[in-house]
Amino acid sequence: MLRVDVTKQLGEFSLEAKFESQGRVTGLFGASGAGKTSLINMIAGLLRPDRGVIALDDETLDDTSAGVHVPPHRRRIGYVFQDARLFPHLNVRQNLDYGRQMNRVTADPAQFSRITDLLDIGSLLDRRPGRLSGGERQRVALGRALLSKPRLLLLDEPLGSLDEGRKEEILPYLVRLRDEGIPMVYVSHDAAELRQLATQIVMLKRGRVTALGGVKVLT
Amino acid sequence: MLRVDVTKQLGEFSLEAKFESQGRVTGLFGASGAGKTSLINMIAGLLRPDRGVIALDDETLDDTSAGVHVPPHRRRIGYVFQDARLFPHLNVRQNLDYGRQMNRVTADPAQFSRITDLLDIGSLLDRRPGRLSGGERQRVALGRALLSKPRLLLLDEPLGSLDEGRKEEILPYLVRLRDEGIPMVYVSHDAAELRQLATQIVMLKRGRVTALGGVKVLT
Amino acid sequence: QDKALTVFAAASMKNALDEIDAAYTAKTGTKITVSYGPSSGLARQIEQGAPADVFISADTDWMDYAIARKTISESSRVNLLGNTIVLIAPKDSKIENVSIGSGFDLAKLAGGGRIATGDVKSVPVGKYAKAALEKLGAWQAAEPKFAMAESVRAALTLVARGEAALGIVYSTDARIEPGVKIVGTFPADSHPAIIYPVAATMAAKPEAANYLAFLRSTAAKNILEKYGFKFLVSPST
Amino acid sequence: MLDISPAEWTAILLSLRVAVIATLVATPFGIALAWLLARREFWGKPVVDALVHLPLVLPPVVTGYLLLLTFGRRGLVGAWLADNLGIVFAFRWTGAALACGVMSFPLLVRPIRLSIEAIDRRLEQASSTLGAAPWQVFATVTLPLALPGVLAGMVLGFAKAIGEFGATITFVSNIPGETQTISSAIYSLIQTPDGDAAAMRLVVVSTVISMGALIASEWFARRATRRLHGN
Amino acid sequence: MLDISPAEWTAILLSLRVAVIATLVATPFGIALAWLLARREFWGKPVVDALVHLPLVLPPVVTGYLLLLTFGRRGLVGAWLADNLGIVFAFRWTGAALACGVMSFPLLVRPIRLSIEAIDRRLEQASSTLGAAPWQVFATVTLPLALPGVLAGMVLGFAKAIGEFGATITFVSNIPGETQTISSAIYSLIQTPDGDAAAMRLVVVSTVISMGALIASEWFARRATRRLHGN
Ligand SMILES: Nc1ncnc2c1ncn2[C@@H]1O[C@H](COP(=O)(O)OP(=O)(O)OP(=O)(O)O)[C@@H](O)[C@H]1O
Ligand SMILES: Nc1ncnc2c1ncn2[C@@H]1O[C@H](COP(=O)(O)OP(=O)(O)OP(=O)(O)O)[C@@H](O)[C@H]1O
Ligand SMILES: [Mg+2]
Ligand SMILES: [Mg+2]
Repeated sequence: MLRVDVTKQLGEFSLEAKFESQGRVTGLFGASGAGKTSLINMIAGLLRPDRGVIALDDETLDDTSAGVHVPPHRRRIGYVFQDARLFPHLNVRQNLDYGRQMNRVTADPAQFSRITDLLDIGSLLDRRPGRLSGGERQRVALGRALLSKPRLLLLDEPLGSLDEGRKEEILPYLVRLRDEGIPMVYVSHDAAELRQLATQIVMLKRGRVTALGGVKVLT
Repeated sequence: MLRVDVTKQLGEFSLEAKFESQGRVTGLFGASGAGKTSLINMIAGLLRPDRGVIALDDETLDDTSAGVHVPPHRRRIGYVFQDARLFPHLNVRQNLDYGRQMNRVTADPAQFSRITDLLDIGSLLDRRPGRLSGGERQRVALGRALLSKPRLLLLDEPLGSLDEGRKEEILPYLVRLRDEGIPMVYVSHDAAELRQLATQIVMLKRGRVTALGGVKVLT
Repeated sequence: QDKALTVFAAASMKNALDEIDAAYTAKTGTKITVSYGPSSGLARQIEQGAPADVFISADTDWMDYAIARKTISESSRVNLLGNTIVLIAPKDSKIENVSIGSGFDLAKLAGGGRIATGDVKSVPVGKYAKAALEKLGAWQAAEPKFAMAESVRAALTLVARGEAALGIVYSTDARIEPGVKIVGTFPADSHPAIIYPVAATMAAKPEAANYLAFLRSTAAKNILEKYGFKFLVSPST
Repeated sequence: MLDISPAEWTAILLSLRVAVIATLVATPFGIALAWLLARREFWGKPVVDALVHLPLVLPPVVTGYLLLLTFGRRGLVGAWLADNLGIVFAFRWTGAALACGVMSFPLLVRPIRLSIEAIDRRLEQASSTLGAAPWQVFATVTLPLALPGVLAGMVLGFAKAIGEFGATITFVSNIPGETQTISSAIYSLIQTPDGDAAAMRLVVVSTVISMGALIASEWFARRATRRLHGN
Repeated sequence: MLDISPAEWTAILLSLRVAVIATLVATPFGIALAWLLARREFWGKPVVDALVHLPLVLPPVVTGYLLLLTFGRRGLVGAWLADNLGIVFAFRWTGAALACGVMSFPLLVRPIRLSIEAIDRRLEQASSTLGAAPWQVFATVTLPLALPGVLAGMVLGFAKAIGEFGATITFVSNIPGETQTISSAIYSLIQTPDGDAAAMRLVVVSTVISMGALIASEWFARRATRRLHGN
């Protein structure tokens, strides 16, 4: 269960979002500039709300009135950024392994090859991000987040620059992840994508939640 | 008329593309990693082909056998990059004005406001790129290329991170640009987008042209 | 204005020479500009055409160097000043009155401590110290204990700060530093005479002769002796 | 409070003039060289690179001596410049500025080079597709993005120019009102019996000057970084 | 060919040891301070910043004198270190290394700071969302990305350490085999009327050493840049 009730001022833009989601996949839907990225940055702990509360399951992650702010690295929340943010000094394999090493978890080669196969990045392992195409970079970023075994996954348009073929391969995998019980917050403009994946929709418009509910709110 | 007949080796990836397009909008279609970005980088002059010829209308831009390579700034080819590549030290207005100033063209306020209105970036003019959302950044990049008045426009997934509403506003404008006679090369995974805009399709697969023709080649 | 003179002088002369120049300017109205530096650098600059009228060196070697290169008027040269070198120790040291003569064992006196002086190859005071100790037969044993400083002043500081157990410096410097005491004086015959020669350059203005004469006057003598220098010529007036 | 004599004021003002001029004149050369070292491959590049660092590696007195031999009144270059262009360095404040410029050059070049090397080339590519000729790319993208490095280099160079005296005193001597900077004044005081107190007073002055320069540069640098990172 | 005497060899080897140790010991402190200056706001930051630059601004002799007052046998810190940790700087090569370290510190810190300031913080954010604690972010992202700056700082610092002698000779004097480095040997030769030729021979040696260090560092830097930019 994810509970968000925050306000945040960014320059002239004000974000005021309140929702609670039991859903295993919360779809964040909204136009460009609606505040989607800002909102999940707060859930990840990268941006501190001016005021409010963020709670995941029984744990309070942020509570400005009580002065609580769990730092990002203790949240165990995976994040696929809108811009891939791969580490330029590490090759693809090291990028994928990064989360595991930081958390000092033993290697799981089976899981590793399952994910590299799914994302079709097995042939890129020794390459550095500077030599990848846009879509390849995004797939590696997705793999990196999945392999860090988070308890919540934030996905900011993860399939944005992928072709239809690739999308149709990855979406079912995300559905399976969802059904295995890893909760997600999924940002997308693509209503079709959200219909397949999301169990609950939060619609954002100019920094305000304008609709909340099942996938039928997508018109 | 755009004529391309080039080969290029990038690490293990080899690109070998030959096509001629009379079309006003050439749609470049292909999966992630097919070589679309590499190909338009060559047309822009940012990447030199290992061997071959690139010609636009009557002008030879690249001809390796004759040692011809027109540098990018003399090609007058606008480019909307897959990653926006806005200048971080300039605000949005300065970014938009950049091409005009480099080419020492007098200001055209009417055109400027037409484009900022269309892209809905009029309220962002004094902001720096670091404070824009992903989609806003992409719209500014599109505006910057349009305002440089190129004789050919290269667009690498320009609408990738835009929501449907926004896409539907911008596409007709691109159609209008096309009909006004500015030729384009348009990279997209979105067959629907290409169907609306492209007059000719080049289908790329693993560095090779696999289909060539009207929009009906999109299955 | 064009009567003004430029003097290139060894840095260790600064306080005495500033006073003399003030007296000279008061008397004649001629302005004196002094460039203080290491004798080596000054001699080389004069060789390269520096606008100096008078050169005051801290030792004879660099004056000889300049004369050999014909940039200094040999006839105007006067060995004006002398100095003595003394053995010093930190104020609170147990070492007291040492008689320096034959059989003087500096190494033993220093014990586990260091002996500070100027560089024995390049700094005049160091050269004199080495010569004296060689003459006294004390050099070989003491050599490994030497800490060679970049200037007399630096050697003095090392002793004043208690870093070095002993030091060999000019008496002119030792007298002023409150952190040290003089524990012995080197006999004048134990080392080549310590001489500060003065001379006009080849390009000197005519007034330089007047200034050189003033340096030999009683007025100058009084000032220089106040600072502890030995006046080696008979004062003119 | 500090009780600065007129002669000392002269030295302080001269130091400022020398350091400011040395830094301002050296900066364009430093930027050009930094760009060459960062972006071009040419024959003899390691030698050029080493030459730039040389004033750092050699004792200042040696650098000063080499300057005296080259740019002195009787030096090869010095004589030519004096005869043909009327530029005289020997025993003038301009010579002090030359010495300071040479001594601080490695400190100026390196940070600029570092900043240029760190620039994302894709931004320069974007600039060229918008019609910018190479020099325009340099002026409107490379240089502004390298600004933090230029500032850092100028600060280091200016600080060094204020502190320099070994090369200066060897090259142009220590003539009050013409070539005596605050650092060479400190040096002659330190060499004087009982000059310590006066020397320490000038040390304080010199510290205050450079503090001022530093704080000013920090302020500029902070503005520049804020502009670059946009928050 | 260069005909180097055994005493000169001793000075050369000592210089190398002093410069290498000074650079290696100063680097971690330099990185830590650069990080603080780049990333933290704290009270008295401008003062710390100015203090770091001080050895550049002051004549080296003054810095040497201040070291003597602080780290000498009777200096506050020096006495404490000698009594409690048995570390003695006076007249030891360790003192020469300390002097070189202090003198080259500003040159070490600035480029590192510049590199850290240029790092894209979004990569550090990405690292923290993957579970990296702040020190892990620093070790696996910040430091590797700042590597070009660390190398540039080390090169400048090493070159300075080879060339340093003013502070060294004032602090620990010039004891052959213990504190006489190549630079102080050159300095004393230059002060000797017929020492020019011998001095120039050592100048060549010194130049060759730093050339070597430079070429090595360029090689590392090139590898590092290639790794960072991936092409
Ligand atoms: N410098 C390089 N070195 C090695 N391989 C490279 C380099 N640049 C690109 N590639 C490879 O070339 C292929 C084509 O890359 P390109 O960027 O042209 O793809 P694309 O069609 O634009 O894909 P996307 O839709 O994902 O952006 C990719 O497999 C990529 O990994
Ligand atoms: N640091 C900032 N200062 C000022 N305004 C900001 C800042 N960061 C974001 N904004 C503004 O806040 C609004 C929301 O930004 P956000 O990145 O959350 O949008 P988004 O919903 O993710 O959009 P997109 O789909 O385009 O990525 C935008 O209008 C943006 O311009
Ligand atoms: Mg966003
Ligand atoms: Mg691409």
